[in-house]
Amino acid sequence: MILHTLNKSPSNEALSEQLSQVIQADDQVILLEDGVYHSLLENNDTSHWLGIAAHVHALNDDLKARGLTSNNSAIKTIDYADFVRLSSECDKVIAWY
Amino acid sequence: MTQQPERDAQGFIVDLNTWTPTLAIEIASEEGIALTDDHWEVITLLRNFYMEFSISPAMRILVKIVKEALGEDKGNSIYLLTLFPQSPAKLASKISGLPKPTNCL
Amino acid sequence: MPNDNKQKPILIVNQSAPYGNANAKESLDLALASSAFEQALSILFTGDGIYQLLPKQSPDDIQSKNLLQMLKALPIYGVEQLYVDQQSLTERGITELDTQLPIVLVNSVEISRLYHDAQTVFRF
Amino acid sequence: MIFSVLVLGAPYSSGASYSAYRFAQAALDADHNESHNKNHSANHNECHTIHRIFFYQDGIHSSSQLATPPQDEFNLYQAWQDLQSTYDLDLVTCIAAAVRRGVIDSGEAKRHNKLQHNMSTNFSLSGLGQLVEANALSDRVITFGR
Repeated sequence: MILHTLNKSPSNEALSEQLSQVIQADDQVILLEDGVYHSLLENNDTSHWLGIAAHVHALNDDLKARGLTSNNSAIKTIDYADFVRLSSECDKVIAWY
Repeated sequence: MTQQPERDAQGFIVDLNTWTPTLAIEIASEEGIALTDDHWEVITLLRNFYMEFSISPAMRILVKIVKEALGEDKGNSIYLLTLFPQSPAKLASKISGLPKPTNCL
Repeated sequence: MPNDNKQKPILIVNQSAPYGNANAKESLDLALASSAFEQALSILFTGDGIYQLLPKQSPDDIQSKNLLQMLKALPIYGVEQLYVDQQSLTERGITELDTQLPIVLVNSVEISRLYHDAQTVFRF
Repeated sequence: MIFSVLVLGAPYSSGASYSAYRFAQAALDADHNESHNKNHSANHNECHTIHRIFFYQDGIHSSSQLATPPQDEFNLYQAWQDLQSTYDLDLVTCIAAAVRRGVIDSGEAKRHNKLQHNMSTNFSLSGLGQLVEANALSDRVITFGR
């Protein structure tokens, strides 16, 4: 299981495409910085990482800062301690930026 | 003796185009080395490598280049240490008029 | 569990065009440093990174070092194959890459495998 | 678990340095609150160490001693220095990336004939080999990109 971190907004389509190419069904994603804007989207497309990932998390501090709340039930709100825990639970962490 | 081209605080020449074999002899003698044919073999290899790849090689690759061109007897760190004492890659590149190899400690 | 004896393969992903920023150069610096420590290393060129492999680069007049020339040293540093994303080539209409580079074209399944086989991925 | 952290973005220009700081802090806190978390994750002994934090590319700017944010803004530079002294962290700034961009310590200043130097003494300048070594000796490398 790979943990992917993503810190860019959905307008960076090339980045999302690259991530979608690599991600597998048991992988997890953490949205941080501008990556948290992805939480506004619903995407069940099975060729898009949002539709593939087993779990998608978003850093609460970064959501809050940008006026977002976690209305998207598919996305779990986490803090940095969870970030650390998820990093240790997965096999490796890949950063997308 | 003519005016030497500009050198940095560690003795490397600043403008790589100002290198000449005469300058190599002068830099080497500052380091207490009298250049022999064995030194020139290595200097030529280093300069050719830099011309081809724009990289000033650190020790491991220097050994590899020398080994490929001149064989096992010379392609080892002991031999290079006898020619260019203490820090062969750094010293050889200085005398050869190349940039200091990138620090990879 | 940490295991110091185990070789942990590194994957370096190049996704930036050369010269416009420092990514290509600083990626290469990491590749050369890894090889000095005899680390297992794979390099993948994808997206705009494939522009690094175009032939006939001569950046003298923009006062830059020739990155293509430096990439050609990679086999001497122990990197025998450069993986290139076939789809990125097609999307960018590129039909010709430098012939002196040891290029292996890869599809999306093979790219995914490169990521999954690596212990650590560095992207530039 | 042994972590190393790679920081690639400069403070203010990107969130990389701040996010990395928060991650490092949380990892070190998890270590301190080990007993606190016992019930939360029975199978995991939450004992984390940070082997090294490596600053590369624009990330090297985090080690500048001269940066002075206004009083009403968070001083990330100071925060890194404090975190370093509290936990005796190994904060390493890539020498090739830093000297190019004008962040140097007293040793490099001497070597390059510069009258000033500006690197915080909480950081050390070293080669990319320190990143390669950190990767080999850590369970995970966590990258914070621009």
